[in-house]
Amino acid sequence: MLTVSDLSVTLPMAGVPVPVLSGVSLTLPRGGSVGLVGESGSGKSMTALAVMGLLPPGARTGGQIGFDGHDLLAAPEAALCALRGRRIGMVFQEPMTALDPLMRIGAQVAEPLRRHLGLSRAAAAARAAALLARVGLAPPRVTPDLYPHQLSGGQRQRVVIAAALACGPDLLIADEPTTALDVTVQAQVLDLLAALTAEAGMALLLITHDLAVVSETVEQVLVMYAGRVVESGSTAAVFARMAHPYTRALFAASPHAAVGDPAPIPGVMPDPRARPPGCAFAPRCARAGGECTRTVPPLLGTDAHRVACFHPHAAR
Amino acid sequence: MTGFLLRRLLILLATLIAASLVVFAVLQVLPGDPAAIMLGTGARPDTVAALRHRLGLDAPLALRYLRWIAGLATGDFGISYTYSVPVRTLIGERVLVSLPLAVLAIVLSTAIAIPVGVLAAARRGRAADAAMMGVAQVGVAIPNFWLGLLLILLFAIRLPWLPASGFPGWDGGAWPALRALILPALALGLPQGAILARVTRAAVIETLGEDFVRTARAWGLSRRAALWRHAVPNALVPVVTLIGLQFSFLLAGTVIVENVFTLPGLGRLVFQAIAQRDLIVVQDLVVLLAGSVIAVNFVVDLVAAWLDPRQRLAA
Amino acid sequence: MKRMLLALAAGALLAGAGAAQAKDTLTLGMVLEPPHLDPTAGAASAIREVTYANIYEGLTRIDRTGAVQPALAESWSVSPNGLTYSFKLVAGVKFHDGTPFDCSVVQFSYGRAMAPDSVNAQKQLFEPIAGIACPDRFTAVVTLKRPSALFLFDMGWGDAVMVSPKSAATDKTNPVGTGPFRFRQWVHGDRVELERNPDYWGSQPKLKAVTFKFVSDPSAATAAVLAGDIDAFPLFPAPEAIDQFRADKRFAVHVGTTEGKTIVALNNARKPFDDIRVRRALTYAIDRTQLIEAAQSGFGKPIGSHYVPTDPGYVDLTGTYPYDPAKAKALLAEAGVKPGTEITLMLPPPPYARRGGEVIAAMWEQVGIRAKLVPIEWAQWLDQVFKRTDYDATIISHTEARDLDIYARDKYYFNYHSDAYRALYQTYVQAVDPKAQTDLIGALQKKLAEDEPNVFLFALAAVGVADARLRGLWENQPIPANDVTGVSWAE
Amino acid sequence: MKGSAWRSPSLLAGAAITAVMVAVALLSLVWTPYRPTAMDFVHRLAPPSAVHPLGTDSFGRDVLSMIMAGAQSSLTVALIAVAVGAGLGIPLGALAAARAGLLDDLVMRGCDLAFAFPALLTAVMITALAGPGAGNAMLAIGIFNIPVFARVTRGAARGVWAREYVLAARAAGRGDAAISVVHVLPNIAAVLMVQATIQFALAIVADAGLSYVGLGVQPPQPSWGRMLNEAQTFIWRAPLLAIFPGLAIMLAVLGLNLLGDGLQDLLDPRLRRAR
Amino acid sequence: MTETPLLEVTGLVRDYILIRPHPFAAAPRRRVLHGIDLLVPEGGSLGIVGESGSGKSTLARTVLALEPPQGGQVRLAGQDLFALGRAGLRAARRRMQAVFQDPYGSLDPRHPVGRIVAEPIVALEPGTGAAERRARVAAMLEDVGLAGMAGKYPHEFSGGQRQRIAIARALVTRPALVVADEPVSALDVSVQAQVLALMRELRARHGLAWLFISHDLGVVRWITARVAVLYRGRVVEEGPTASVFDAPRHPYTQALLAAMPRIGGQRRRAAPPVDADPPAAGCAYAPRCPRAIARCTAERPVLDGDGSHRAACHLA
Repeated sequence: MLTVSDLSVTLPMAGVPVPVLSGVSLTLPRGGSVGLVGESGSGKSMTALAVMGLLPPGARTGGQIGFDGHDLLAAPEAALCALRGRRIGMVFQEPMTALDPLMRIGAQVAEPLRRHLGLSRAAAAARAAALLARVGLAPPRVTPDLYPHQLSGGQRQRVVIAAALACGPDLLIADEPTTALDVTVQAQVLDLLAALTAEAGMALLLITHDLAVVSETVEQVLVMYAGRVVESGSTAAVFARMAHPYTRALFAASPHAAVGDPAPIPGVMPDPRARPPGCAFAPRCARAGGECTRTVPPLLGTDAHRVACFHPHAAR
Repeated sequence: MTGFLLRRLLILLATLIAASLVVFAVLQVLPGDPAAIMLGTGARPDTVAALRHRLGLDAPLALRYLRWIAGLATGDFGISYTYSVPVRTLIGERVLVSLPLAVLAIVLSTAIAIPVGVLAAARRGRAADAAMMGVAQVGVAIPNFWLGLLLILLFAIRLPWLPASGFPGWDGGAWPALRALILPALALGLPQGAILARVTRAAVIETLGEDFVRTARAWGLSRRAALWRHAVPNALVPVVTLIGLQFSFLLAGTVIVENVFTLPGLGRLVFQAIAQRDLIVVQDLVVLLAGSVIAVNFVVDLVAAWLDPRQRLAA
Repeated sequence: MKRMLLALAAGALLAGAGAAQAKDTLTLGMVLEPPHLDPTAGAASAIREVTYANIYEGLTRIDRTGAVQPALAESWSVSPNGLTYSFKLVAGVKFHDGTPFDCSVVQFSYGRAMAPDSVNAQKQLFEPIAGIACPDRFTAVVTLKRPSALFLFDMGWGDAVMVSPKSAATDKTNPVGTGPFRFRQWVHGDRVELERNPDYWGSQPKLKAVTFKFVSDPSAATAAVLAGDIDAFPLFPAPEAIDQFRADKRFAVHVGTTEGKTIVALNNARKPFDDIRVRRALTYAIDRTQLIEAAQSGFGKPIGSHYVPTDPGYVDLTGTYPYDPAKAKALLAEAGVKPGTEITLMLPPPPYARRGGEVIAAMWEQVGIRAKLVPIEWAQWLDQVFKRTDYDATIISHTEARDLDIYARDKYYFNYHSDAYRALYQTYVQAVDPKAQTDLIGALQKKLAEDEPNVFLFALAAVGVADARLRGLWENQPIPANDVTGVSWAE
Repeated sequence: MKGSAWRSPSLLAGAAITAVMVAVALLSLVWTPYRPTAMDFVHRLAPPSAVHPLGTDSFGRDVLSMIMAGAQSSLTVALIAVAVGAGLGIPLGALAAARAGLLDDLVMRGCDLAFAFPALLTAVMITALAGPGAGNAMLAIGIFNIPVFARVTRGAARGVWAREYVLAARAAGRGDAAISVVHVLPNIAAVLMVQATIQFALAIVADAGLSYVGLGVQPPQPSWGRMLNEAQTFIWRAPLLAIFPGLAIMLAVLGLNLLGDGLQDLLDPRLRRAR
Repeated sequence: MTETPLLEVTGLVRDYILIRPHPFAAAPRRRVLHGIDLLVPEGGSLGIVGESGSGKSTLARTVLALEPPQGGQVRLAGQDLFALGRAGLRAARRRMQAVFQDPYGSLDPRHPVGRIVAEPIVALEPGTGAAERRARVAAMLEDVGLAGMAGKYPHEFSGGQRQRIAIARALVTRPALVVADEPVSALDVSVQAQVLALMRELRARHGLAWLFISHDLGVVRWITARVAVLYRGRVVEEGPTASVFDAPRHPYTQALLAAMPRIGGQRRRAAPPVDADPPAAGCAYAPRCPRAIARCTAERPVLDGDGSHRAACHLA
């Protein structure tokens, strides 16, 4: 249903175009789920914004984003508006700022309903109340006429989810939906997302920096580093092998890894304005050889598991 | 909300009292004896003393202050030293010039500034934005009294369409009176409007960058719909607050512009009263003007609270 | 499209200007608004400019030439010793409030002005009065303590008008007199409206109503007259705009005289003004013609003493100290005043002072005197200069008529003390013979010119602009007044 | 970021205009085409010509020379007024920010009170009280600048006080005064500089306004506001007299505003203009 | 444990004063810390874990004597910090330093690194000469792996490097205790591990004691010997880290651990969201607790258990 092929994005920084995404491809079948994992600057959020057609002004794109036969990159703005909120829903990272502070939450959930489904005010309000109840925001504690600032972060994120799911989209993009939340709330929200997508047969594109979150939630995973996909495949396959040194290092550094002390990755992610010519991870990689610093390794393998590395790890 | 109102009202009252004290204290230091001024050059000391007594100017300071405040509280503003009429009457007459002028100027500046600011923000970085903001930048730099002079030159002298100065009064019908207020209102309103347009633009640009606008776009709202439904209402909160703050500038501007156009408004009354040492009128007027600034900002706070639920409930 | 809109807008705007009709009303412009409308309780000229002869009348009145005429006293006789004045009062006169006018009103009005708690600004006018008797209802006999040459003139002043005992207390806001016009309304800050008094005892005025409109701003005054909002502006504040009216057939320009003796008043008690050489030098340094040109657009007549050319007994003394910077410098050097000496020149608000001050400062600078200009509001002027005599020099126009007495007072803000002048003035006041009076007036002027206590500059001109069809306006201002009883519109 | 190229011209133009104004003001101290106070009764109200590039006024004074001298007095008054406002307002605001609570309340209520009085009215009262003149105009405008600076300083300083590096400095044992000087003021200097530029521009307008009503710099010292006032009476005969001084005011203010905008974008694009 | 502990917190109570609802009301207070007792021995380490709103940052600030408590004591090496005069407090601060969360906000952007690191010396050891100061700063920077960077400004560093600078600043007066408030929360996983490794190394090298505050259980687990779990201003469980993590006794701790995402593992389903106020008496966690009994809402449990591992739960 969603096919991203060879997507590239450049953004102007201080007037100079800087590549933030290169050659990103992914396929998401109807009802499937894909996780994008990476640290800040890896380009995972930019991928989501490209799919939504909400890239910052001045962004230039290459490649294709196919959604149900439309090329989203070539689609006119009006067509994108008709898709957004109707067939593609999106949930953002910061629940504290993602809602209009001047609008009642019921009205905000009702807004996509009125816009896309042409519901009357009353009908939209009723639907919104039902949606809010579905995400666990039911009276008497939470009523649709509350304002966002009267809710906690977790509650707000549930409002955002209710609005994103209001029109029953085919695809939900969740960009770090739980990062700003407490652990217990995080778990609730992830459970809710999983339940809702399963219920409606919705496809999920989940973006996160947390390996643990993807490993629990999605079927497919893409590990991104410095604007490129370095490893992809089914969650089980990727976690079983962790072929790319970066994936493995990320795992070793994670505080949620099941065992062992944290193993730091030396160095920092390269500045997008000055990326090394070869593999972007090479400067931090213990296995890097001469070709790594000269040539960008291609993403090779089968649909079940691909890796972009000249010296991949064997199975764990 | 009631707590919010009550607190704001108390602050308002305290500020008013403080303002009246400041005004009274300052005016006691002003040189010039109203009685001597009323009587002129030929007056003899005993005559002046007689008048001073009649005006109650020989009473102790504290007593005079209390008398004055008690009067204000009961709507008795005292009797003008120079005109010998109740100050309330005097102010009542002048308010009919100044208030319409101020309202006209605010309406004018807001009506121009908000659309221009929003439009410029929506097209930021493009030629239309640059043109509008260029004009606004110049508008901000033009002092209102000079703009008044230029308007007189253009629309009263070169093209004799509108009166250069003076005010026919409302008795002769609304139109002649309004005609006399058009140029002064332009002189007052345009520079204010330029400032407001710039602030509106900045506020809208800021809200356009907020997450919730992106959220709204993700719901399928077009750029335009997200602008008007989400960015503009949120930008209005600081803009409304600014309109309140500008009111004080506007009143000060009224004082000077009324002089340019010789309108018989409160501004000219202030000047006249200061010149004639009509202390009671000065006292009343300054407290009235300061009071109206305080009151307007109170109202603006309420409007902002009405616009923004956070302010309503947090307070 | 845009052009059409503009044209429409212009049409709409112009439609506001009404069409002319046969007029029996007059709108008269004045610079200053009166503080109130009781001429017996305030010094402001503006009070008289509205009320004199229009609302209020006295026993005598002063006409457009400055001569004394009968008013509420239809005739009078003076005892040979000059101490007893018998006035025959007009019978059947009623105040606007219905109170009949008779001798008791004379007693009331003068008594009120003379009382200890009186707030009459010209109390000294009544000072010679010893008593007022009423032998019958329409005869008033006033006895004086000593002869007063100006008594009949003085009783023609606005301060000596008759007020109704019933309404005297409220005259400030609701003036009640015996005159041909009565008060209708006062829009403060804008205008005072009078209407014809149908019960007037004398001949009815031609005008049905008069509006006095107050416009202090010179450019606003110009605009208002040009627009026809004001029919006549007798003391027009913008002499610089006069050329424009002269060129326009719709308007008539009158240049008359006033009693305004414009002077640089010097504080004779302060150094260096106590030195007659300095006072003379300061006079030599001023080119009166250029001053009048630059400050008053050429309107005004030079004077050489505290007396205006239009008053009886005037002597031209303008040649006493002709413009001579060299001589001024020499005199200053002689008096030991060093070049660069700074003196403070206080400037009250009228243009003659503010603009004149700048010109005088420029002229004095040529002879090495640096004038520090201090603009000052009337209130402060009265307090600081007039009352407390705390000043070096100031520019001021004395508009009181024939006020040579101020130089003979014990305490006056010039601090001029000359026993010779006082003696001369006493002789003048007590002189009864008109010829002797005239001679003495000349002598007083000469004495002042010789001592030059102040720098005498020029007589203010009464520059008036009026609709060319207006008849009967006063051209001169012998006293501050806008007597419109004789005004009419030409057909 | 797009727009940085389009932003810099405002900084350049602002700096250029302001530099020219300052240069003219300084030049007028040593040279003007004519003595600005010299009257020439023969050539009154002369139109612009080679001899008098901007013509002469009603006393025959050279308008160009007067405008040059006016620049000097206008800039001086504005500079000192802003210095007075900043000199008293910044410490007050910094103190209020450092010591939240009663002191903060007092300072801010005081500011509210001051803001209740229309600035020009305050200035009129002060000059009427103390007598017209440049010194009192500076004082009057300066007094109104105090609460402006106090408020802006407090607002910005409160932002800095909430930063973790202040917390770190406190944990490192720094006292309030030291933190104010070492951390807070340097970090709000940009905001204050921008505000000072804006206030400078406002002070020029205020000075012109006061002069226009006769309460500013006194004659014979030329000032732009008084030139406009005098021109108004001659507006029928010599309308140009009402143009040039106004243009001078507008240019000066425009230059400073552009400079302020440019500085603001340069120093912190996210700063909001406080007016 | 007969010797005086390095840090001893007893009965610490902290109230925030809120805005009056109307001008004549008494200002309402919200109790953020309800009597906290903590001990950190010389060279020991204690982790404080809690979700947002649990009062952990307030605890840090109060322990650092940046905010006065309404009740209770903070003793550093036996000295009550709030009973000390200015000079005494200054002396005490040399033994206790802090590291804060935000690597971008905790360094003054206008100061070069050398000046930032020297600040505690300048403030606390005013007698120190410039040369000695420079030498100590240089040594400290070398310690954290930033040798020779004293002249650079904070914006020239990455997030992880900045946090190293903050650590250098904290250690430059050779304190006995470092209070670290969420020191790695804002960092990317790979960098987080670097900083944590550095902290462990420095702790060993300098014999430091740490009070380590974090919302992230995984992080605390690596760095501290003991851990205290904070819930709504109260310590609900306290004990050796391994013991608390492996055998949590309080239901809240159990829920926290269950909610933690695990790579490869399967997360336990989160408890359904509960939006209820805690009871006035009784356990604050009772409304959310799946095992709550009647006693839980009536009687407040006290911290109890065997000597080293205690929990505040009636059911523990």
